[in-house]
This record gives sequence, C-alpha cells and structure tokens, in this order.
Amino acid sequence: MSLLPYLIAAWLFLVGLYGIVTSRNLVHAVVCLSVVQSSTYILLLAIGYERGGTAPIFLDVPVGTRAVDPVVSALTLTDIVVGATVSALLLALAVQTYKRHGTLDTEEFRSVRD
Amino acid sequence: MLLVAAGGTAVVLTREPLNQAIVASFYGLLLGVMFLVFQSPDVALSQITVGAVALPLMILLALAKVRALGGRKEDRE
Amino acid sequence: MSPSLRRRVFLVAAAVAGALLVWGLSGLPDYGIYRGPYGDVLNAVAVGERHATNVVAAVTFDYRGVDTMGEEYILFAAVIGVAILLRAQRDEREEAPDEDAADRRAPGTSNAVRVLGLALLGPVVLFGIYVVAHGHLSPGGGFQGGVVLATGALLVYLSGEYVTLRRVRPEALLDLAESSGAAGYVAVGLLGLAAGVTFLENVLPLGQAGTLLSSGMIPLINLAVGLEVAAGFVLLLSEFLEQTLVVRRPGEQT
Amino acid sequence: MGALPALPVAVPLLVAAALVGLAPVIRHRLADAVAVATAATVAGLCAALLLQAAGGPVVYWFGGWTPRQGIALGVAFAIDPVGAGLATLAGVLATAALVFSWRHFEAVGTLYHSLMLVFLAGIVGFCLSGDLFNMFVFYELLSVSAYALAGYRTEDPGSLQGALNFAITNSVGAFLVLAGIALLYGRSGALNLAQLGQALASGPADRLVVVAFLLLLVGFFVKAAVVPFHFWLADAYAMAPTPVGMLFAGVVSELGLYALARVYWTVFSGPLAADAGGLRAVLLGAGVVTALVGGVMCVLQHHLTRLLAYATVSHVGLTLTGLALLGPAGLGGAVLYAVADGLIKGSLFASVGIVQYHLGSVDELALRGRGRHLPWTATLVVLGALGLAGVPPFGTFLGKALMEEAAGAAGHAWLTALFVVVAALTAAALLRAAGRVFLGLGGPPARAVDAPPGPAYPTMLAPAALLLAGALAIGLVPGLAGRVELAAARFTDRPAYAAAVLQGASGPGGADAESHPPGYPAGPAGWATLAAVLGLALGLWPLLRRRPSGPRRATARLWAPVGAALRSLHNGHIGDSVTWLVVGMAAFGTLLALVVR
Repeated sequence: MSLLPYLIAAWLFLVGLYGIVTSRNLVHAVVCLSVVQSSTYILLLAIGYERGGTAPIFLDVPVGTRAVDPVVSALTLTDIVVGATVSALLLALAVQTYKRHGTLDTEEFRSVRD
Repeated sequence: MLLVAAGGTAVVLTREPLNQAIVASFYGLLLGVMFLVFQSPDVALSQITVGAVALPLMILLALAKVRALGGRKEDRE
Repeated sequence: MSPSLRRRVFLVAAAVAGALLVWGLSGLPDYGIYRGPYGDVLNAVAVGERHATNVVAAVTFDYRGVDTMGEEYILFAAVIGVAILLRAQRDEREEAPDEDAADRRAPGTSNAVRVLGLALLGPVVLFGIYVVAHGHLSPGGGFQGGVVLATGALLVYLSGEYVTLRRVRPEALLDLAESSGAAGYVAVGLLGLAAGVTFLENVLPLGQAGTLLSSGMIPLINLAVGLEVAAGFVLLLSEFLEQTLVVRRPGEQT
Repeated sequence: MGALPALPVAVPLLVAAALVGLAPVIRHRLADAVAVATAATVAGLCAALLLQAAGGPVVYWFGGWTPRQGIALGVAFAIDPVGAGLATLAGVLATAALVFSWRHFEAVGTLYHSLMLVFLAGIVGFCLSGDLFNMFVFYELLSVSAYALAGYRTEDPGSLQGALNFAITNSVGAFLVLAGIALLYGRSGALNLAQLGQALASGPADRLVVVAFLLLLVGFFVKAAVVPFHFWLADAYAMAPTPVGMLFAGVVSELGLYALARVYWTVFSGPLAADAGGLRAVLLGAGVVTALVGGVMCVLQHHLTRLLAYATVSHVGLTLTGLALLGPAGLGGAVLYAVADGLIKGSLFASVGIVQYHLGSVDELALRGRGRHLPWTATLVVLGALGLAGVPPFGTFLGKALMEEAAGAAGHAWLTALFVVVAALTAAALLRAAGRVFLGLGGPPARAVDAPPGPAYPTMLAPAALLLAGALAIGLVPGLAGRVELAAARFTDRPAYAAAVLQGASGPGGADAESHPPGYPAGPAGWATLAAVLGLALGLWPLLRRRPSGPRRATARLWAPVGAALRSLHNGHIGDSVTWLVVGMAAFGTLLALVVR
C-alpha cells in the first residue's frame, strides 16, 4: 500500500503513452495525452500527502494543525491549466488538420508528406 | 484508487472518440474525488471543472465540428 | 514502422522504461509521509505573514506568484494560438452570405431547456464570482471561479441564445477582458516595483485574516486571474462552437 | 541592482496583452513597430543583465521572499553570464525575426506579434530562472507559444502535421521533466536549484537520483532534439514560417542543452561526481550519434528549410559533445559555439525565407539557376555555410577551438575528426544547394513560377546580414574566450552558486580561468580550413560532373540503402516519434543505471 499511488501514476503514464502510440485517431491521441498528464497530478499530490493531515486551509482549524503540503497543490493547479490549454491547442490543430486532409487517421498522413 | 487506474486504462482503450469523451469526463470526476482524498480541495475543484466539464466539452465540440465537415463533404459529392 | 511493429517495439521499450520508473519511485518516502521542509514551513508561516487562510492560494499567488503569472500567460498564449489556428474558417464564414440569423440557432432546443438554462445562469454566475472572491479564504480562486463563469456562458448557448450572444459581438470585449486580466497580473506585479520593492511584492495592507478584504494583493491578483480565465475559456469554447454552428448550417438546409 | 531582472519577462508580457486588448484600435504597422521595439528592449535589458552578471551572480527573489535558514520560500531568478547570454541571443533573434516579418506575411491582426512576444518572454524566463518548477512553467510557456507558431501556416498540411508531432512529442517530454521534478521534490522538499543541490549533495547517488536525472535528461533531450528524440524536429522547423524558424533553430534547440547543463551543475554534480566518467561516455555517445545522423540527413535533403533543420540537429550534437566533457572548458566552448551557431542559423533561415518569398519555392532542384538575380542573398548563404563550417574568424570557430582543446585535455582528441566531418557534411549540403540555386550548376535552369521579382527587400536582407555580422563579431572580440571560460567555471561551481543564491554571498566565485593567448591557435584553424575545403569539394563535386562515373555510382549504390533506411525512419509519424522517445528513455535509463555506482 505504501507505494500504490506512485505505481498508479507510473501505470497511467505508460498506458497513456501506449494509447498515443497505437492511436489511429488524432482526437483519441489528444485524450490519451491528457491521461499521461493526469499521472503527473497523482504523483505530485501523492508526494505531498501526509497521513492524517488536513487540507492546508486554516479557516476553521487553527494554524499548526497537521496539514498536507500546499506547494504540491499549487504545482498541480498550474499543471492542470497547462494540460487544459495544451489539449485545447491540440484539438484546434486536429480540427484544422481534418479540414485539410479530410481524415484524423494518423496512418494516412504519411502519404501527404513531401 | 485502483478505480482511477482502471478509469485511465478505460479512457485509453475506448477507441471511439465520442464514447471516449464521455469516459474521459467520468475519469476526470474520479480524479477529482481522488484529490479530495488527498486533502487538496483546490485542486479537486479545478480538476472537476476542467477535467470533467471543460475538456470533454471541447472534445465534443471538436468532434461535432469534424462530423459537420464530413457531412458537408458528402453533401457536395 | 508498421502499426504492429511499432506496438511491439513500444511494449518492449515501455517494459524497460516502466521497470526503471518503478525502481526510481521506490526510492521515494512511503506514501503518506511528507518529509520536505518547504510545505511545512509555509503551512506554519503563511497565515501569519499573509493573512490568507487558504495557504494554497498564498503559495499560488504570492510565494510562487511568478509561476502563476507564467501559467496565466500559457492560457493566454493558447487562446491566441487557437484563434490563429482556426482563423481560416472564420474567413469562410464571412465569405458566406449573411443569411437570416435564425438559422444559426443551435438546433433542437426545446423551450424547457431554454428556460432552465437561463434560470441556472444567475446562480452559476453568482457562484463563479463567489469562488473568485473567496480564493484566499477557502478552496477556489480565480482559476476555478473563472472556469465556472465560463460554463455560465455555455449555458447561454445551450439555451439557444447563442445568436443573441453573437449579435452583440462580444469578441472584442472578451479579448479586452482577457488581455486586461493578463496585463492586470503583470501590473499588480509592477506595483511592487513602483513602490520600490521587488516584482510581485505585497504593498497593500494585509487586513484581518479570514475576512474578504484581507491578504493584501492576493484578492486583486485573483480577480485578474478570474477575469482572464473566464474570458479565455469562453473564447476557447466559442472558437470551437462558432465553427460547429457555421458548418452545420448547410447540413440543416438540405 | 534594482528592478532590472524582472523586466525582460514582465515587459514583453505586458505589451503582448496590450496588443491583443487594443487590437481594434491598433494599425498593423504600429503593431509591427511596437513588437520590434519591445523585442529590442528585451535584448537590451538582457545585455545589461549580462554585463551585470559578469561581475558576479545576480539573484532576484520575487515578492521579496528571501530564503530563511537556507530554505527558499519563493521563486528566484539566479542570473549568470551563460543564462543571460542565451537570453540576449533570444532577444536579438526575436528582434531580427520581427523585422523580417514586416514584409514576410500578412499577420492576423496583432495576434502574431503578441504570440511572438510571449514566446520570447518564455525563453528569457527559462534562461534566467533559478527554480526548477519555475523553469518548467516557462518551458511550457515557450512551448505552447511555439506549437501555435509552428502551425501558423494553416493552409499548409505539412505545417499542421509538423506542429502536431511537435506538440505531442514535446508535451510528453515536458511531463517527463515534471515527473523528474516531483521525484526530486519528494526526496528533498525543495524546488530551488541551489537548495536541491545542497539537499542531494549529502546523499548518495541512489536509484531515485538516477531516475530523476534520467527523466530530466530525456525531457530536455526531447526539446534539444538529440537522437533518438529528434523525429519531430524537421517537420516542425521546416514548416514553420521563416521568422519563427529563425528563433527555433537559433535558440530553442540549445535551450534543452542549457537546461541539462544547468540542472547537472546545480543539482546533480554532487551525488553524481563519482560517476562522471561513465556519464561523460554516455553523453559523448549521444552527441556523436546526433551529430552524425543530423549531418547525413542534412546532405540527403533537397528541401532547403528541412536541410537547415537537420543541420540544427547535427550542431546540437556538436554542442552536446562539448558539454559532455563535463568540464568548464568544454562548456565554455559549447556556449560560444551555440551562440555563434544560433546567430548563423537565424541568418540562414532568413536567407532561405528570402528565396522562398521571391522564388516561390524552397526545393533546391526546382530552383536551379533561378536565384541569379539575388546576389546579396547568395553571398549571405555562402558566408553562412562557411560560418557553419567554423571557418575563422566566425565565432563558431572560436567555440570549436575551445571544445577541441578541452577534448584533447580530457583524452578525447579524436573529437576533432568528428568536428571536421560534421562541419564538412553540413557545409557541403548548403554549398551544393547554393551552387544549384544561385549559380545554376548541375543542369538546366528550372522553369520560373509566379513570384514577386526584383531585388530582396532591405527589411529582409538586413536582419540576415546583421545576424551574420554578430556571429563574426563574436569571433573577433578580444579576450572573449577567456571571459567565457571564466563564466563557465562559475557555472560549474555548485557550492559558489548555492552560496550566492541562498546566502546572498557574491564573491568572485569560481576558479580563475587560465589566460588565453591572443590570436588564433594554428592547429584548430588548419582543421577548420580543411573542413571548409572538404565541404566545398563534397558539395560541388556532384554538381560539376555531367554523368555519374564508375566510383560515384558504386558509392551511390552503397549509400542508397542507408539513405533510404534513414529517410523511412524519419517519416514524421506521431506514434513513431513517441515510440522512439520511449525506446530512447529505456536505452538511456539502462545505460545510466549501469554507469552510476
């Protein structure tokens, strides 16, 4: 149990990559990329977690209460924004590619290239 | 937690993008819940708004766009 | 590489890479144990120093405020990028004769959905504003609130009022909102420079911890971020939406 | 010290936002002017920082959160001459690129300018930052802008495909970097580079350190396009609009190597010190393979920007070999070489952009003989080719001479041969192309296509010429080599860096670099000339022969399968790129695991 979240992160990382590698649809590949990214959220938050700690918000609990690491939360927040924006950009690229090629199939792109 | 791992795998293995968007939304929600377990409500909130709502929405819209384009092409032919 | 060869090569390589990853991860402290000093120090000092009860917000917007500034600009860049990438379609739409706008209405919207959507709009917008405004006190903040606000705009679309939205031509306004949010962040940072201290250093009174007007510049930055994120996400979504509507039109006419 | 360190990032970001917000009321030419002025301002600010940093590291804590008892609370910029130098290079290239775009294409409102400025701010922030996660944020900032810029020419399917491959492969690389950061954070609870270095220095190089180093190394190698992580590069660089290509080839590839060097010397040089020998071998191997693969691919190209893209890969390999020596002398040489090479690449991309604008194509076969009315452009391309070959007095020569010296001192004198071969290959490809396009050698001239005739516009020629002049100037500044070595010595001095960042100590820092004799060392100059002559011969030989003769046909038969295999590997498929990424990760990981301890 002590390493489980880390292992899940590693698993998601590789599964997402597998999805990208075997994907035949660009939109599918983009979503797989977001799975790869989600593994980094889990890794970060798991590292900052402290058993028995509360959320690092001292509105109802006094300062000094054992709390989990606020830094990883801040890092993950940034990470989530990055993920959403990269996905949006990739989807736009995919839509535009479809418009030019008439397909989202990655196998069919090669013929177009020089 | 294993549910999250299974969810991520399911997202990858759902090859049909439309279904995948829905599975991905569910996965985003699962992740949000997991972050609550990690005592990170801030992250959970943004994960749920982004991962479970905004991102799948963008995927659906992109797909709708692609479909519409395909439809138009067929119309012309 | 052929697909099957690629899959095989990948699986072999991924097995090795995965083994390496697990090998390295096992060097981490056990799950549930946090050893580092960074978070503990901040948890101990942030409320006292920053009068912000949400330490995550204090970290995001003050201690590591530069990261968040970069993050806002990542979103900013992505919004510009999507606008650039999808611009060709926009030209097309303008080439097309401007037929009666009613056709652009999203198809198949029942009155019930429309009423429900509009009825929900108020609470969603209020909630979004609440989340933005209380970021330094409780979970939430500019980013989360901004996304909530953006989904409010989506409700307008769902309820079939997209045409109304379009007719007022909000793009320039949204662009302005987005960029002033982004610029606002930098401007708040420059306040510090103007006051003779460092970039992003707090120069406002800290106020009473736990109240709405506390934590110095954090709520101000939150506001800028909220504005930027809300406008940014609306722009992102509407870039995709606009296209859907445009190209669906010929289909509907047949 | 004042506010100077924050400005080169804050100013372009503020202007970028203003340009978008005020788009409806800004005229196009005004946006051009504002963007150029901003980029020039950034270049000036960075140059000022460079001068300041030459006297000792400049540390700037954002928000005024100075460290307490050695624990960093906030984010710092820790500016040294190497980082400031690269930032200045980026500012100069961005200014040149924006001047070039004046005529080059119809920009979409002010969005293009805005995106370029955000891109520039990302690069500058990345170079100046002294915080690992902050580096990641700026890395993403520059990457996201770069993806959009790479796909800018949406009417070209190749451009979109290149951008997609670029974005997906580089995003995976970025996640690897982030995972590496997470591992380090889990061990040390720190994100500041200096603090991380202190935390790790006390411990051994165990599996966590090795894997964290691996993740960062692979992530940064993806950005630098080291073989086998380079498959995305040609499509992205070659298909990007010219001004964007100038920045990509000029500075972005080098950033990956810069980041690796920065992270190695601030964080890992403590625990990995005992294993430096093995690490050196691994990095040298990667550099040599990259240089050769890039060089061969470069010769195989007929598409001019693609040719330049592979020349970039090849020269990243060369820079990596200098860095791989893991000493201040090699690093100094690599930095000098990278900066001079970046200026020349920017100039060459601009020249090719002129060809594309006036002749409507970048295929050297389709352009044969059609470039005769562009004498200035031709001169610039030939000079650029000589610069790439490292002929004195270009700055590339000085950089190479330093690297060769360091290699000789480290017992790797054979690297000189590699430098000659690679310089000859890339110069040959370029000279061959120049001979075809501008002199019409090797066959009848091609048919003209519809394109604006007449001499090249000064706003396009001037940036190319000035960048080239910059590369020359770097080679001519007296005493520069010594100063760069001093800067490199400081860069590699981990304890001094940590002291400066965490305690605010700014002593002279670092060992004194031995003074360099003025004038050019004769040996390296001879080698460089040999490389240039070889390049000229190799490049013009196929053009001057009417019919392939016996030995040539034999070599052609020998080489054809190799070339075909290399070409088919570089097919631009996204799945392939990602597969190679994982293969490379596994390979480097295995090597590192074997080498360390």
